[in-house]
Amino acid sequence: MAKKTWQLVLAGTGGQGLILAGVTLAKTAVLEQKNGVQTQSYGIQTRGGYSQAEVVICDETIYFPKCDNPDLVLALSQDAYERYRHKVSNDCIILYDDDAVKSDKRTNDIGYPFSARAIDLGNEKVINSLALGGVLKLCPVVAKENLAKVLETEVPAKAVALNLQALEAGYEEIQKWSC
Amino acid sequence: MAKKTWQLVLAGTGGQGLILAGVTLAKTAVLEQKNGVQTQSYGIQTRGGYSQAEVVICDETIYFPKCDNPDLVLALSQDAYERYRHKVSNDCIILYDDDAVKSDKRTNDIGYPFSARAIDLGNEKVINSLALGGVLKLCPVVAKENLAKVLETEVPAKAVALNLQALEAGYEEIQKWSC
Amino acid sequence: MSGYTFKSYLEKSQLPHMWCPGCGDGIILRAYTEALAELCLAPQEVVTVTGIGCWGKADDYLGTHAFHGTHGRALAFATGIKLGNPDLTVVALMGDGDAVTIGGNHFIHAARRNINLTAIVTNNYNYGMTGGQYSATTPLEGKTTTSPNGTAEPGFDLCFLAEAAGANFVARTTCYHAVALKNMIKEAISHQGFSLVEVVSSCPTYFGRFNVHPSPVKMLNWLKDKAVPVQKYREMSAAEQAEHFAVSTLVNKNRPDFYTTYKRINRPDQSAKGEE
Amino acid sequence: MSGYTFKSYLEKSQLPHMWCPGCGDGIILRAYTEALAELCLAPQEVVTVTGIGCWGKADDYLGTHAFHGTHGRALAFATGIKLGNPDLTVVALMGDGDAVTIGGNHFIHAARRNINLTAIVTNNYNYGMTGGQYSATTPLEGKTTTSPNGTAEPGFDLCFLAEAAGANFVARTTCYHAVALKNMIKEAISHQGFSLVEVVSSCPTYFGRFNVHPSPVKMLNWLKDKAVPVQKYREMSAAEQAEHFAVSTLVNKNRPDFYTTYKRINRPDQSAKGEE
Amino acid sequence: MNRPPIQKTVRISIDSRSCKKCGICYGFCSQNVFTLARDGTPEVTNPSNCTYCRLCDLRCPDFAITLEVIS
Amino acid sequence: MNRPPIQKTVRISIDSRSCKKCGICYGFCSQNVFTLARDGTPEVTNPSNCTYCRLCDLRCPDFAITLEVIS
Amino acid sequence: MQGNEACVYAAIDCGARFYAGYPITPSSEIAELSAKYLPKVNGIYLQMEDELGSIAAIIGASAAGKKSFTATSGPGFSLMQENLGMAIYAEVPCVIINVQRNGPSTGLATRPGQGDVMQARWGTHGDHPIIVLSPSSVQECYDLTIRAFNLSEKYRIPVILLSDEVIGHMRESLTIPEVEDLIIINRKLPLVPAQGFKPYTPEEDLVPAIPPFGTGYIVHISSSCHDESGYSHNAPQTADNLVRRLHKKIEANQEDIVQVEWFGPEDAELTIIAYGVISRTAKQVVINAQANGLSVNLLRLITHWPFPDEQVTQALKKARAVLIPELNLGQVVQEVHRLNSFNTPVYQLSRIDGEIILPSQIMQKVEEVLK
Amino acid sequence: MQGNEACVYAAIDCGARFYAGYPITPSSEIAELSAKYLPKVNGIYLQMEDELGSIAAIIGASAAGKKSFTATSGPGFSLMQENLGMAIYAEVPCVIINVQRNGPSTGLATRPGQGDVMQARWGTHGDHPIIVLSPSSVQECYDLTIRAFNLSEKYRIPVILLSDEVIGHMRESLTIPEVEDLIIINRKLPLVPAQGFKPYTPEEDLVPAIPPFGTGYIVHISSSCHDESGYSHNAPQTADNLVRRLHKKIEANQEDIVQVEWFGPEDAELTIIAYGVISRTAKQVVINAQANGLSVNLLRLITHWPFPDEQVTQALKKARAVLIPELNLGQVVQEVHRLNSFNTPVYQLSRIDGEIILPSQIMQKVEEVLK
Ligand SMILES: Cc1ncc(C[n+]2csc(CCOP(=O)(O)OP(=O)(O)O)c2C)c(N)n1
Ligand SMILES: Cc1ncc(C[n+]2csc(CCOP(=O)(O)OP(=O)(O)O)c2C)c(N)n1
Ligand code: SF4
Ligand code: SF4
Ligand code: SF4
Ligand code: SF4
Ligand code: SF4
Ligand code: SF4
Ligand SMILES: [Mg+2]
Ligand SMILES: [Mg+2]
Repeated sequence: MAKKTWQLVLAGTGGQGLILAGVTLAKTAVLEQKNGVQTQSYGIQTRGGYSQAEVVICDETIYFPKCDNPDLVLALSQDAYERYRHKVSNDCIILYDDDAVKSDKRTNDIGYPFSARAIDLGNEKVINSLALGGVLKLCPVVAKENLAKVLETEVPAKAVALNLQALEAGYEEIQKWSC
Repeated sequence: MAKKTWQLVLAGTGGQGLILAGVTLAKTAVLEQKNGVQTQSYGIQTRGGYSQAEVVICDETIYFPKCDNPDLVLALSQDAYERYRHKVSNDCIILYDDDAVKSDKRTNDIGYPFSARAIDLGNEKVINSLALGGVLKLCPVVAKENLAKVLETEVPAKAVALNLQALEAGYEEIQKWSC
Repeated sequence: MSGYTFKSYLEKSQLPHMWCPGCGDGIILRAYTEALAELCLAPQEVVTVTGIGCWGKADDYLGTHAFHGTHGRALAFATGIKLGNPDLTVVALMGDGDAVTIGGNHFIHAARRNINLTAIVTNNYNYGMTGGQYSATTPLEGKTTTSPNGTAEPGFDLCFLAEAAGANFVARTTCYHAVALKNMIKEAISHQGFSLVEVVSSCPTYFGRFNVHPSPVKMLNWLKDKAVPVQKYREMSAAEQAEHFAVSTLVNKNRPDFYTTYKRINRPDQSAKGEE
Repeated sequence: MSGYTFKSYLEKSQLPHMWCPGCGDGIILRAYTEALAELCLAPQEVVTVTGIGCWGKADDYLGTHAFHGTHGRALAFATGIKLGNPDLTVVALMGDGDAVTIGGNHFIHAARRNINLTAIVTNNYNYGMTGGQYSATTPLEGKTTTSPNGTAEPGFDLCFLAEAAGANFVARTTCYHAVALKNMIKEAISHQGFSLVEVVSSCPTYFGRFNVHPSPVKMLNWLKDKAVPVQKYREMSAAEQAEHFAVSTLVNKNRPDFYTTYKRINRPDQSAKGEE
Repeated sequence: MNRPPIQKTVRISIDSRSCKKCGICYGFCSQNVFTLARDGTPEVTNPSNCTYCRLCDLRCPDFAITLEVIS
Repeated sequence: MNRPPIQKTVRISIDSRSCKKCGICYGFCSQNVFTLARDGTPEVTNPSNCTYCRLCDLRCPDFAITLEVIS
Repeated sequence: MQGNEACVYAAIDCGARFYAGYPITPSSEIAELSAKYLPKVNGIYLQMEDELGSIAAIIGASAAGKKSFTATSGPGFSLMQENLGMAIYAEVPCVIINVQRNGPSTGLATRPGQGDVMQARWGTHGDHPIIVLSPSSVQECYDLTIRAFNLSEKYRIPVILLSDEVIGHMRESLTIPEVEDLIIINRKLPLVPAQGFKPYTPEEDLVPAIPPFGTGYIVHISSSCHDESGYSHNAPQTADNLVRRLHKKIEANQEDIVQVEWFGPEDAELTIIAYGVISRTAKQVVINAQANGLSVNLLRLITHWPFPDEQVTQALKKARAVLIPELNLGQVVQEVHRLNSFNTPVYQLSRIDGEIILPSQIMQKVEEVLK
Repeated sequence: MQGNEACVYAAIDCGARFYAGYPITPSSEIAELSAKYLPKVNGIYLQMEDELGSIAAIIGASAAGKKSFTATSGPGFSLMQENLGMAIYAEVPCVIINVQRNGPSTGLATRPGQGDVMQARWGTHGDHPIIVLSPSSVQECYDLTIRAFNLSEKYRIPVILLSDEVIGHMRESLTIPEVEDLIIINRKLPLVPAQGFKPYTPEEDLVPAIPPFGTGYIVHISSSCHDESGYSHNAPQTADNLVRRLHKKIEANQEDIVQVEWFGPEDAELTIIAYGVISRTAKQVVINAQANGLSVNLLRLITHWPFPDEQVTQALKKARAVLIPELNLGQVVQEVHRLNSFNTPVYQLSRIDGEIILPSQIMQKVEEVLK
């Protein structure tokens, strides 16, 4: 891993489980003896409004806990995309939901139909695990196997299988689809 | 009048009308084109507890509004007497109620049976006017006639005559009795 | 007719509102604005006072005058507004937290004082805004985010409380009873003195999810089943009563309101008696 | 017998007290200490919680534990004390201002929550301590230093209010009825859950002087005339009722108190359900 | 509730931008005027059944339903 | 009120340092045990009348009255 | 006339017609006299259930167009803090009179104190500006109450009159100006049409012209972060704009708001900085010092907040030493230190036993310092 | 683990068994987790009707012997001010966690702020001391909650933990010490007999040994001015003794109470003074500056109040300039000015839009200053 500090932003709409996704990432980092800090922003409109998780992962102590220069932004809503579109550097990947976002086609914009694929998988709620798969493919901040382990403890027992499936799907398909 | 600033303390028990007496003095001063400031202290025990009015009268502007060096202290209760006994200068007169106070017989201590005399006059409530008479005799801060005028407006109509009688009595008798 | 419709009182640019799908608040806001329209009140004559909470966001969607105050104080602000200008129609929109938990003191005193205003309390049995904690109306053993095993406190009957405090007009319905609700609000606003409309409401996201069902439709049906007209309620056994609540007008008195009484007692030409 | 007398609970060095001649507070303090003696409670087992007011000074004369808090919050402090150590007997002494004006919210919530403590409210129809202003119990048109022409607000029936809030035990008497008062306090303290004793009391200095008579004896007689047993009260016409108030036990229920319910619902070994 | 006695012709429209798919209109129309799409979106499929009881528009929490009486 | 039925011999004392001369004992003793001095101080003048009803000591706001049953 | 009474006269004279309050020593006379006098001018005295409700009611009445005021003391002032912030944030004018007593908590309820100076500045949560005035005579109780209403209406901000038990209960003579000599400022009204009106649009002076409810303009008043329309708006820029403007409208007008009095010789060796009742002790000391050949003057703070930075800086620059006597353990003295880039010796004299500071106490300190 | 959660773990670990509160964003997790975990250790979670009652209930429970705490945010903290003063004056230990949001008033309820620093010091009326601590990590949420209880019990004073929305909701790893490694201080009990016991008799450390209700000692706790017996006493000397002792017991133990962290090179040209979430931004800047050859260090305030006068003075003395970035319009910066007898240039960086200060923002300022 060339890079020491990873900054990942997972942004979208309340209810998409992005905070959980962030927590899962940070916990996996800790499992790997790294440091992980997860923070979040939310509006007064917790239900259906803008929601965002930020994760910083590093081998060393993390001081600034937020993403001032993210490596990747996951944008599952137009609002999320707009908020970051002009804030991030050109190197930053924006991975967006093709079903919800009209992208400006930046060089590092990567679209994927997360919503549709999640429904396909059988439950729109797995959109977060699906996206996590994609994120991991693009930014190998933690090992997918470790993340899967943590995911198993974070989601309700009956949803584990589907979430793992979604994780794999995201991991596999983003590559297939986008590169 | 040799003295420019008069400081008078009227101290005793709640219900003896000392605040009213103080107000009357201050108002009379204003009537005489002097300056008068009246302040007061009272405990949480408004009824039956310690109560005190302070009056400063001066031809010129009054800055410090309290009596830090009184010319006269009226002490209608033992508590009142004790509070001032050691605080005042030797020149300060302490005019006390012989019925309520055991005096240390300072040079300038003057006793008079205010309580008994007020009951004699027909109403223990006129003790304040009675005392005012005595105060005026000892410290001619305002003219008795002017004070009488103000008193008329300050006490209930039906009590005016008795209060004026008490004022006179105090004025006359303190002299008769004490000098 | 005035030509007002419920839309005359909504601020379209602020919609859609922030309430969850199927939240009772939207239904109640509709009933409130319908009532204003039927009463032919101009938006400029009406001050909507809100507290803080999900229902406390209602002012954000309204085109009447609005006063969005602090949590629990809506009736105290409303009291000042009404006495500041008695010509205004003043309606306070409060959640159960706002009205009778943190705001309980203003609630009982406004009722006692009989200020000529209307309180519309949406009782969703919890604090929706802050994430579904229990409130003073959550029923005993109700599950919330701060009573994972159930509350150890019974909830208020806030209509009874208002009555005991002296309220002039007290009525209750639910957000299921949309038409009755609109009419009740009309009647309350028209009634002189302090009037209260309690709307038992549905929070599918929290109280519903934890205690009944997350489906808005199931929640409304639950409310429908719980609500019985007051006459029928009175005939119920105590055990049955415990499972239900009475709806319709519960108190209807005609005490003169505070301002009227104040003006009668304190005429400007009258010299004050008492302490002189 | 324990050998306690009322004097066992008084702090002699602090007497005589600051109350005016003939003030009802002294009579009520006597009844309270007599009740403690007859209940054989050690002073070390009792916490007397007071607010701020004339009656709020009562702790200054007591030799029980005492907590003299801020104005209006006595029941909130008392709630913490009781839950902090449920073995203590906790009694909150409050004036009408303390209990149901500024403290109204804690009053209704303590009643609802059914904390196992006793509230003794001396209702002298005004704020004695601050010089006789009106309170939330001053009757309509009562003369006070802030209502020289009479109040424009009716007063609470605070027993009814407590009942509506859910109180377990509610009783009322006056300071004229010294023996009944003592017994009522005993019963209230013995009752599990929230118990309220309202003592309609006499403030000859202010309320009495402005509205009835400055004589303590006349004030007590006035109270005697106003007080009628609840059975008789119920048979009165509305007009007669308006001139009287009901005395004796008004509510007597046996809901389990908060602590009991809390412990039943939240067993330490139980894993919390709900939000995980 | 002032349900009009006579059947009317009512034009029923749903503002899809406002609708949050709560299912209330569908759940409570006693005349089965609505059906739900797979994603929960209500559709007006039997408008002629409508009795103009107004419970759907008054109960829609998102002011998404408009009823217009045509005759 | 538990007024004892049989007449008792009661020693009644008034602590003059506590008494605030409110007149309540005098005003309410149904047996005229007390009289008031000119300045309002209550005096026990007919102790033998006392029925030990205890209303004077329980009603005295200043704990100034002590009753002792002798026989 | 008493200081507390003078406040009521002034409020009525400058058009206040609504009082809501909850009695508390030593401010209760303000309630009692309001109850007596307001009905005579068709005003309303409302006794609320507590101080939380009292300040809420005056904010409400003010939003409905009535000049409104309340009076309290420490414990009640503490209870008003949340809604004080609301009035600041939502820009509703009102006047709060705090007749200070000895604290903290219930403390010595009938004795004077000056312990609420910093609370008046910082008592409510979050960043906020405030205006606080401090009278030192009965005349000033009258004059500064008028000024408090004027500043409040002009800048749409609550103004606190920080009186104290001695000043509030002191009686001295008062000259009430003829009504036509009074300068009375009323809040400005919008000049734009009601259509499309946004109540929180600041005008050139940074103060918005918010009309009362019921004048034809729709008015949206809010305790939540709001844009110019008054509706909730959560964008960072909106929050920033709002709170910075609230501060700027006061900062930009320091000169209009800040008032002090200099007393005694211009170039004194020692400057006493004092306020409220203690400034009177200090004046006596200035006089006495002069008689004793000591060079002492007084900078009296009439405006507490915004703090008279300029004038205090001047004092620190000119004097050999500065002495601050206060009825607290040192509140204004800290602000003086903040401004003391000259390292001028600053002395403090505290009294917190419920008694006021005597001329002899200050004099002694003066002699110590100047020796 | 989240910061808010760490607070609950710490409270329970150091023996707290009573929580009373009223939910408010962004502190509600503290309530929710207390409701969940306290019953498991035989503790009680009580949801009160409001914040006035919440703080009253924890004061009551503490007087009855339970270590007690509450959590809130700005609006609720404002409502607690009156009874906060009561706890200070009556010397009842308790811990209040204020998870700061953007204010004033309702403001931006879900966004972080640091606007209550001065309120925490001065929010209640009258002269009073206070202890305030400020965590900057999840670990510190745990550690400082323990410390808050310890200081509260030791000095019998409420201690405020001034957290913020970011720290409260941030998740990072936490090491929970073994129970036997925890240093836990419990209030001392009297060594004298119950007969003639006076609860407010100060011991050598100026702190009285007040036992809980119900231990055989009769205890009289009072919000009014009281002497050592706890009974009301109005003599000036009594008032003076009490309030001065309350201050002295804190002042005399500054060294024990005040905690700071120095970060970065010892003799830097520029010292940043920061706290809470912003101290983390500042640390990043110290690191980045070093990389860029700029000489910057950080003085992090862990104890807010009593203010770290000594350490800040040292910073002002040593550094060429001092920079204070805060999520407010300048609160701590005023205290720094107060201590700046060196006329060291003091720079301020404020952000009040609900977002936190970025490393780049501080860096830019650093470059400006050091250029
Ligand atoms: C003084 C204060 N305490 C707490 C809060 C946090 N708070 C905001 S809304 C709310 C409860 C809302 O419940 P309710 O009034 O029932 O309205 P709902 O959201 O259920 O409609 C709380 C506790 C606050 N804003 N202010
Ligand atoms: C917060 C607060 N507001 C006001 C006061 C002033 N105050 C003290 S006692 C009191 C009223 C007392 O009335 P009540 O409770 O009826 O007791 P009473 O004196 O009549 O026995 C008031 C208003 C206070 N101490 N604290
Ligand atoms: S949380 Fe509950 S009350 Fe709030 S908007 Fe959602 S459903 Fe409605
Ligand atoms: S003022 Fe009234 S209540 Fe207070 S002590 Fe006097 S008589 Fe009793
Ligand atoms: S009721 Fe309204 S929001 Fe709900 S599904 Fe029907 S149209 Fe949509
Ligand atoms: S008006 Fe009534 S019948 Fe017609 S669609 Fe709506 S609910 Fe159905
Ligand atoms: S006990 Fe009864 S009879 Fe005897 S003196 Fe007292 S009041 Fe009279
Ligand atoms: S009742 Fe008590 S205080 Fe009153 S006169 Fe009799 S002995 Fe004295
Ligand atoms: Mg609710
Ligand atoms: Mg009372």
